[in-house]
Amino acid sequence: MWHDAVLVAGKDLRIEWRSRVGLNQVVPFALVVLLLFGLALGPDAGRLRAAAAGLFWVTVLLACLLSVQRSVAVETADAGRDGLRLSGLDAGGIFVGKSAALALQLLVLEVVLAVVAALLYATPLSGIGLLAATCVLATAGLAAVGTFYGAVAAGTRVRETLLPLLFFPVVAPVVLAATKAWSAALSHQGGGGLGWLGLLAIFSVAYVAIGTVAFGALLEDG
Amino acid sequence: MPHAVRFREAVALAGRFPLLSGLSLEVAKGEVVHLRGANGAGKTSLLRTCAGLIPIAAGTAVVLGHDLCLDRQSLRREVGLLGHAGFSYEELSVEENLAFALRASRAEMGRADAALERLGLSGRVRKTPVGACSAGQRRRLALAVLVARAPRLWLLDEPHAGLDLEARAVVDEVVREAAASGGTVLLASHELERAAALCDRVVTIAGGRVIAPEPDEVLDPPIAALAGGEVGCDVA
Amino acid sequence: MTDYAYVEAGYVVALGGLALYGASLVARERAARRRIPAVVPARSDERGVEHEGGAASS
Amino acid sequence: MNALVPPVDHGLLGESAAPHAVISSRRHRAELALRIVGVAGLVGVVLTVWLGLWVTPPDAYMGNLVRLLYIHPSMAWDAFLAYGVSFAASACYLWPRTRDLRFDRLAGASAEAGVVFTAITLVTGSLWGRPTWGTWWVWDPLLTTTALLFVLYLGYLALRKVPGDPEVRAKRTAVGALVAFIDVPIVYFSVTWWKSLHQAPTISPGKSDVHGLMAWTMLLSFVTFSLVYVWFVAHRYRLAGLQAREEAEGLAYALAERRAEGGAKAVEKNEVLT
Repeated sequence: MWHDAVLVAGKDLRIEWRSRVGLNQVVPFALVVLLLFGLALGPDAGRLRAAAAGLFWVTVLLACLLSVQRSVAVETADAGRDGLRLSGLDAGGIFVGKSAALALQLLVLEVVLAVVAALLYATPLSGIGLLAATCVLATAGLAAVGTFYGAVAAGTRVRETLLPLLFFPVVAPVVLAATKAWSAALSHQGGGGLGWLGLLAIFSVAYVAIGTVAFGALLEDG
Repeated sequence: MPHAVRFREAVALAGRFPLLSGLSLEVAKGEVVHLRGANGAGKTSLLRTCAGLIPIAAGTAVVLGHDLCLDRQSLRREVGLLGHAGFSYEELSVEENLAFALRASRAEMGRADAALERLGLSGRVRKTPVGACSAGQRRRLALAVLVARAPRLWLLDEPHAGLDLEARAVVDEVVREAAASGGTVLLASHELERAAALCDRVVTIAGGRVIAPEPDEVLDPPIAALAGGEVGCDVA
Repeated sequence: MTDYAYVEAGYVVALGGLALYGASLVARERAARRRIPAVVPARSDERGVEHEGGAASS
Repeated sequence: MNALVPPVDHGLLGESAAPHAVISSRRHRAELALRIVGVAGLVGVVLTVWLGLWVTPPDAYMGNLVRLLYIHPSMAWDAFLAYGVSFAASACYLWPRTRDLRFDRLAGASAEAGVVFTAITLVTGSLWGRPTWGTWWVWDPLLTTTALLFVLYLGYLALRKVPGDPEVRAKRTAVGALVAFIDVPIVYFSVTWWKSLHQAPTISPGKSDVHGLMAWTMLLSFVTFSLVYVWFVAHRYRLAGLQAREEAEGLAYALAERRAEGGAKAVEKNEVLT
């Protein structure tokens, strides 16, 4: 399984490196969203600062949806998912590999967004350790659920519309917990964020485990 | 003699449409079988079912000892399907695609260079992203993957389509070699003369079933007559 | 008295919602039964089921 | 053309192949039981409304608003019951030994009823909240969880409507149900915790001491609406069975037609290769 996971992750990352869809499309999209939130909430610096953590994570969530769709599109471009299914790759390995590649791309995106959000919303990034840990755990969960539902929706003809409907409600706790942890870190109350990190860890572990086990059923017949 | 493929009244569905409508077929190990039939007869569906891509809704189907109703996963590394699509990633180069396919199916990397060489993909093309390759080159790549993997069961869906004369000759050569080394080949083709020269037996499919499985049909006069006028049928 | 309006609204929504869903089920079931004989000739047990399907709208 | 159509086995898609007489008598008994459930549910609803709106006294603290106690909690209970049943049925479908499309239909039927009950729970809860808390909505853990549950299962129902091979669809939706259900405790836990950091928990209705008749009415409402739930699920399940049969019958004919297509062409061999 690990052999296959590394293989698939390497393949996805290489494709991203060549095509730069994430860099040229997803990142700019996320920046636009950050700007729009600023416009929607007005020029009041205090209000923006108070909402910064939440706005950041909602932006990440939206960008994550695009990345998931791209990750699905890579596999469905030529021949549906027949290529993956024919490849003889272990389903759990495919799941772990694609999730890992997606998570890595999201992490890069989050670093860029965090810097821009800090500037736009006048929120100095304090408690870097907690911020980073939150990003890692939350992203693992987002990537796992995203890859999973990406595969659920991929077999259907309505995947663009179905995916967000399935994906967003499930990751609601991630947005909640990550926002709380970030708020705690940004307001110099790092201790309050540790519990939320635990919740994120539970979520991520649960969904990575389910995905690894159940992905075969989706790939086989989805 | 053990069978490489044994279908009994197999039904396969695409939604509500029956792709296979009770197909029975036995192919011995080492046999080279020519599948023929009109467009939409079920040739491609049969090949895809053998590759474990389409589930069996009724009847039985056993391929290389794997019951398709129970387990299609472990079959995948033993069969090779050359389909209409190439199963390749546009952003990756020809050799990267080949390497990925070989690693995925746990095949040896040793034969990769020889396979590329053989299919005329060894020069500049080797480093070209598949997105920039012509349809014929993609087809060659797909065949190169199969050659390098050397599966036990070859499922070739119109292997000559879209290829130039030189590559067609390579296809023929590959089929003969596969048979010589004990492989089983199912070859769906509209090029009757070419296929007749390669295959031991003809199986005719229509309406999702085998309608003429008898070996003596091979040189049935009307079909032999038709074969002469069939050259332009290729979807080049 | 205004409290009572909320209570009444609650009862109307709850019972109305259930009634609507129940009615839709019965209607959908009848439509499905009408379609099936068109696909295939009625079977021996078809009559009995049809009769109950209509009565079950309690 | 029809002369060429061979008889096709109707058991193709897992429809029971038992003799007609057995099916008939079993079906009749089930039918009778279902009708009893329906009638009992209807009587129960009438009784609950009568007791709830006219007979029971107003509460000392909540006044007449307490009458919502006889519908709102039982709706919420039914919603959770429905999702639980849906989850159990999905798990049964995924478990290879109990794999049966009937479990898939049950999962779908129960989830649909669950969504109906959840919607009613949300609206009645909101109607209760307005006079009690002065607002239509509070970010109360239970309310928030219920709302998320509602959208979660709307997604599940949307997934069920995606066309496809019945087995493929069943497996896909069963896995989806599993993933959605695991989310429920995580959502509840996170939302509870989130609220506890913000403000004191909201007043929970029903804290006041409950009159004997009120307790009995509430109990009645739970039984009644559970019966209604059973009636819904049974009918929805039967409808799903009918739809599956319709699909299977259509399939039998498609199969016959497909075969005939081969048969007809085999006669005129010259056409085979064109």
